[in-house]
Amino acid sequence: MKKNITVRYFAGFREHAGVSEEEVSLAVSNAGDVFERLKHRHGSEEPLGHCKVAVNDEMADWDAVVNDGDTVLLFPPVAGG
Amino acid sequence: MKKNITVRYFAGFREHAGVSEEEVSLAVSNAGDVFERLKHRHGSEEPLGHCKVAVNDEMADWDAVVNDGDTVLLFPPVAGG
Amino acid sequence: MLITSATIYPEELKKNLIDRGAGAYVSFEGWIRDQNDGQEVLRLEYEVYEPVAVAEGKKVIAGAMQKFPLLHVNCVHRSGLLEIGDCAVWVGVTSAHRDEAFSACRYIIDQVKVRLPIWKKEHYVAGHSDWVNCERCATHDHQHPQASVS
Amino acid sequence: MLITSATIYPEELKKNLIDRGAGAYVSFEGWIRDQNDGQEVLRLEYEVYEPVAVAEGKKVIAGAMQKFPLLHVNCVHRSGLLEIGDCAVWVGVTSAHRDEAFSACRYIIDQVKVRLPIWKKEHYVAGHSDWVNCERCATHDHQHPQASVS
Repeated sequence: MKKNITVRYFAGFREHAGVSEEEVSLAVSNAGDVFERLKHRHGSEEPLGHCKVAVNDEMADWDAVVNDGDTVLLFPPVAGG
Repeated sequence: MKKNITVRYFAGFREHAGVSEEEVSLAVSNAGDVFERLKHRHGSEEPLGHCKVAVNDEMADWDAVVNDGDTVLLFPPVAGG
Repeated sequence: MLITSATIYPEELKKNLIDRGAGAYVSFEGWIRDQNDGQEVLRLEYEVYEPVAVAEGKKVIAGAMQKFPLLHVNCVHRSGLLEIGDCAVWVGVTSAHRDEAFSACRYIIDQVKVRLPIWKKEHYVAGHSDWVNCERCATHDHQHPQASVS
Repeated sequence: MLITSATIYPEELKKNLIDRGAGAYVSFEGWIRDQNDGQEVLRLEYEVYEPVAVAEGKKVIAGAMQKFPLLHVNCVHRSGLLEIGDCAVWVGVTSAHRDEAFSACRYIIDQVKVRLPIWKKEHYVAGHSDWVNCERCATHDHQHPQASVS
């Protein structure tokens, strides 16, 4: 069953996707699935472990369940400071 | 053979001696001897290792030779910062 | 925890950490260097996702307050375009003794660098630019395929 | 290395450590606390033997520059009477990366505290005063015997 998800891309991911946010309809169960299914959008060849994800503005693990209507934020490797 | 030595006292040592500097004539060979011979002046019951000494404005070990005409600075345990 | 696009003034920020019981103040400032990984840097661009960066930063600070006996802590991180020499991040800590102030200040900047959703793009003197830490996720000649997701 | 009886202004001192290659600035400030060892402190008096304190301080800084890849370092220590909240000592370090800046700043303040001929006398709210670190060398009821050395 497909879920309607809002995906937000940041930094290099956004530049690759050419948009900062889009609505997608995907048959996924968790955040990691979203990342994998949208590789052609964010363009990342980084392993999942180097990247981070937030669901509805809360930092999450890659195996966090994604529900219909959720917003998934895909974060490339961070580099603050 | 006695040596003429200028001794300078600091902090608690000075307060105990009641003077910051005095000339003494002592039969001593090294800085540690000066410290021991002047216990009634600086009043310290601290072990030598807790205190420090300088000879002619150079930090020195307690076994540093003291010569006639030298100035010996007796430092109580330091507490900078 | 504060994210700001305005200049950071550590001396002003320090005032909020003052405490009669404080014997130690340790601060860290991250400045924009003129080079990185052998390349000459012209300027830097910080992208920050503020809602999560602030929330995570607050968690980092709360964690530090739990780990160490501190009096006051704060952290400010810049967003936007920064020039060489600009202060990108400031961490300030006060405590009774210096040991915990050093440990906590170090802990906070280390955590901030790996946990907050902040990215920096280095613009090089040679003309190109790169997202730091992300060699394999931002290609220079990337294309922008139209969304064809289903 | 500087010994001064005037107020320390870290923000001014920091300016001398600026460097285009600096990515990290770590500073330590020692502030006068309102208590020590369970006693309420009113104010503090620093006695410094300046010629040796400056010489030793310079050796500490030179040692730090040798141990760590630093860009700039400085240390200023107060002498004289200080009130609660006053800055008694400042150490500032810049380097390319933060690891060496933290390590060096810590190293310098640790060394300064044990190597420089500096003493502090705490004046307590209760009325008495004590040289810190020196329980057995400064008695409150000390007498001043006349010199009778031979």
